[in-house]
Amino acid sequence: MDEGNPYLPYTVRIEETRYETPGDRCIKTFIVNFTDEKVWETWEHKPGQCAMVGRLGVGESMFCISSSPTEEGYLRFSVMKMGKVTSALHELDAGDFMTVRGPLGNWFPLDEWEGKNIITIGGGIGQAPLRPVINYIRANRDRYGELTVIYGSRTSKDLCFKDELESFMTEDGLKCHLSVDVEEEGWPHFVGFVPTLLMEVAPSPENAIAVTCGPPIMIKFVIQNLEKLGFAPEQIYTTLENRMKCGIGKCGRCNVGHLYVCKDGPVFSYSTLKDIPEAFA
Amino acid sequence: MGEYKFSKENLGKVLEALKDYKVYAPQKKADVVRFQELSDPSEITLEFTNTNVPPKEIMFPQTETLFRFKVGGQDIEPRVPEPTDKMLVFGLRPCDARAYSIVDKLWQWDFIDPYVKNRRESSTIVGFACSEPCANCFCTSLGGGPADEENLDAILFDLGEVFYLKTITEKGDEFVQKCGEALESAGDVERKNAQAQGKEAIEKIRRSIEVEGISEKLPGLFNDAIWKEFSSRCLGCGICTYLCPTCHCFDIQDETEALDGRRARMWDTCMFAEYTLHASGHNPRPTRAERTRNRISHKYSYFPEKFGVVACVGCGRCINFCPVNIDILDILGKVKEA
Amino acid sequence: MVNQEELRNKAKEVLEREDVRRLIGWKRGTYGFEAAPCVIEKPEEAVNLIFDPTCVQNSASFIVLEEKLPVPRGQEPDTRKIAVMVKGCDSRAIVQHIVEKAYDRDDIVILGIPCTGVLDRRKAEKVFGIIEKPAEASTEGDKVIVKVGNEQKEFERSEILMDKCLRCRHPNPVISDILLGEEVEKWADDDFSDVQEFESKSPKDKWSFWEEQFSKCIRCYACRNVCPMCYCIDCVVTKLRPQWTRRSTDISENTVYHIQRAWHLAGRCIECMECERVCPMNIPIMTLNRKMTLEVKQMFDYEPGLDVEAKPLLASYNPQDPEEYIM
Amino acid sequence: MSEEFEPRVVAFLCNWCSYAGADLAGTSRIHYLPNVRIIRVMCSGRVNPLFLVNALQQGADGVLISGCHPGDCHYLEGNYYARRRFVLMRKLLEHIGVEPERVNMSWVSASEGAKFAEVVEKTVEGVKAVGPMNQFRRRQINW
Repeated sequence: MDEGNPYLPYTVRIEETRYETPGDRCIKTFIVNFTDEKVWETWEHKPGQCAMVGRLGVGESMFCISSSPTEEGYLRFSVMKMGKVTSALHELDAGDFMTVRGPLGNWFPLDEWEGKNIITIGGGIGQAPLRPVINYIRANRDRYGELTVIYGSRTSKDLCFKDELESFMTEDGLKCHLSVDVEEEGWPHFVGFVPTLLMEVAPSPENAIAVTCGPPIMIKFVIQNLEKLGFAPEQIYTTLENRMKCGIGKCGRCNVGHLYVCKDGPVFSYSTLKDIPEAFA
Repeated sequence: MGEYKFSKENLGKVLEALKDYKVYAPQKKADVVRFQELSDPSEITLEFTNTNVPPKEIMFPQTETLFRFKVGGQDIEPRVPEPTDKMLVFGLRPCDARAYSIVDKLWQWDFIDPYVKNRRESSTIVGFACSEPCANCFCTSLGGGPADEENLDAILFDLGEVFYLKTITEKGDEFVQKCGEALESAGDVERKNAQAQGKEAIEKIRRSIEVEGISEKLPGLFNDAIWKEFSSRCLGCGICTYLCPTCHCFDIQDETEALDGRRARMWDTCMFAEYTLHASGHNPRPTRAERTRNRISHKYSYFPEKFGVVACVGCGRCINFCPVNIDILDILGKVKEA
Repeated sequence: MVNQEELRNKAKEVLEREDVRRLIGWKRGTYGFEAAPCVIEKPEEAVNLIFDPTCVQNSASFIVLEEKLPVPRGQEPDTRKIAVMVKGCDSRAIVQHIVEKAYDRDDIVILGIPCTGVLDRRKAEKVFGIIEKPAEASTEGDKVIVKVGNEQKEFERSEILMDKCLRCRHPNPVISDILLGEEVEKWADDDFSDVQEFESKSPKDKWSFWEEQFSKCIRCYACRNVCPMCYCIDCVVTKLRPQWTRRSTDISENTVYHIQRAWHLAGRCIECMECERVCPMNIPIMTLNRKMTLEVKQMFDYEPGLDVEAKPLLASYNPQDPEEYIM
Repeated sequence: MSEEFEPRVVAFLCNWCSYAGADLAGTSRIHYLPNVRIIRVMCSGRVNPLFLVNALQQGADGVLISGCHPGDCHYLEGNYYARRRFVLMRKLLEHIGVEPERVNMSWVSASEGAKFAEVVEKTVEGVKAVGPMNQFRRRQINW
């Protein structure tokens, strides 16, 4: 993003792409690097921040940066094929160019969370904003307590970042719980919805922070269950998303109540959101 | 601060002398009064209560190119207006001038919008006091007034035979220097007449609302029945928002024409379903009730909470132009009662 | 003109019926020369209803404007009827809706009101200016009486009524379940002389007229939204994939928008003139529709919104249709 | 501008008759004007009149729809519907100030290669006479 003009994007070259999930609404991960390496000198993003990713001639949309700042030399975006822009992005492959405008929005206050146990609860593509949190903690293992990853999707095919999840299973200092919505052959883990899995795992609210992201209905029940487990609203964090055009708090559409998701968010503490009825509309 | 006057016949001469400026003035074309660049001084009209389209379109045009590119290429050519262009907005109503300063708070919130900022900074604003406010004006309720000087560099009064011109800022004085010989200095008579006219105009304003308390009350009415009541006759068109001087929402779209491409922004409105529609088909504001609520809440609750000022100047356009009589004062009255 | 007491009583009666869920009518506006359309659900709200020449809006638009959200699981959809008060032109919209199967005849209860013409806000404001109190109006023979506060003025029809009324061919509802008031005699006719006069211009003159008009358009889509016949859920002008019209406002896109709008109303427009009334930029939109109406009448002898058994014009054909332009 | 104006005409040809007719014109070595750009559609009834408007917007100086003769439609009645739509759209464009010569329709069967060449010639001549399309063509003002 240009210093004086927040509407001008950087150009990035796609270095690698991979499909996370199959189907009509498949998820494709793009690993990209700035064509102008100098951008890295000023670029600084934190876990949870977003960027407008686009293609010239089509448009741009807001995506969370799914790589942690500790993964250096590239940015990662995971995009589900859905509308006009995402379909156009899915046509691109290694060697093609995209535009990136960011980093935008706020981030997870990981510095404040030092010394605490972190629980991430994700569903489907909702794991994307949680990935940088997990990887940031893994890279700074000694600064945080226990890390619990709870993640589920409709079927095992719909799980994102499968390669990493596998290694999580055996990693020290990290507990990983997976689930699928319906029974399937050869699935060794939990069967059921993510909020149910959360109750099964029943993490202790003592000195803990819970971060959740997923479909709105899942977030709703996860928060209910977290409260049942004794988590205070200040201990619960989530990210929101809405249609966005500018990403810098001008175009107006992404507001929930008086908060702009693009600027005041996307990361919100439940203590903020619980007074805003529009947040979970 | 200086005081001047010039006879009505000399309006053309004054405008003629302003060659250094790019002059924007109200013009009546095909039955519509709106601000446009003035190429011929005789085309100006000062016979209007309020322009059909608010002068926000000078600073924030309905369609504006952000940058250009070549199809298939990656080079971006920004299209930011030069800040050195001298712009003169002539004949702006005080309510619309207030709207400029209100929306500026948003344009300069953290990220500065260079497109609007450059135009705002290079413009001199000559206001035009209202002598005959329209039946639906309520600017006095929002802290403005028919001869309010906020955000103006100079203000013009129509005193029948002559125009009385008062400068307010240095920019205004600079403007007066350029007006040429038609300008004479004004005396006590004109000043008194102008003051009297301003006072009279305030008395002519017939509608009002006590704004106090609305901002605090709105969040509590989130699920109230009034939104459904008003929206049941709402058409969901963009009149109230496109013609509002403080509405600032926009859409960004890419367009290509053969090998040329541009990213442009254009006015958008919270009253359209597409405004918040997600690509998945989910819409957080699925019906006009939610959209009406958002329009009112944004003006009277969200915006004040963020920027400390109500995003409404009481120009009355949304009331005058609404085809189904959705009257913002009626809504606010119900909000207060609820 | 219909007795207001009778109107309210009948409306109340209809709303009390178990099979009616809401009623669309008019109530006094907050200011000016136009009433406010209203949608009421409780019988006691019927006391606010009115009908007089200020009731300009097409009530049939509000039948199709109703938003239907998905019914939550375990709940039954509300299939009760909508009652609607209609003038002559409004009733034609309902007929056309039924022709197009927008809803069934059984889904609505029509309270027809014979109409003696409605006020043109623009004409009235030229006389009175914008007024802060709601005006009242009535007709007596050839005269229209407008009451603004304590002031009362008498007008000739052509001075104060909307142009559509001055050429109204159907002042009485063409379809109704309950008729309120006495049928009125038709007192005007339409010879389309304005359209024909425009037709005699050269293409260059025609374009320079429309170029000026279309370049004013701010694309608020009020003309589309108010139109009783524009009720597509996904409108071609706002679709992104494929994007037929761009959102940017310039003469090209504005013209194409207006072509699309007029084209999609060819053989469907019921001449209520709402599009032109609502336009904040005073574009004579109705002229386009009238051109299409005239052509449809001349070429296909078809008039929409009169017969519920008719077939939609463009969904039918006649092997003997005119062919003179085809090579 | 000493160069002669060479109009661009976009033609929507039905797959079963007119496209085959154009093909026949080619294989029979009947010369037809190169100003025409052909878009094949399955039936003239598939041509949404907005296609014509869009073509004119994007730089065509004239448009042509061509389908099977009445009664010969592969889909029995597609061309009858097309005919109604076409005449109305032509009238509407005419009303707005687009010269009617720009908007054309013809019936060309699979055996009428010569007729196709003739239709193209007539269309191009007509468009040539009224000059380039300047009304609502997309222009890059202020880009």
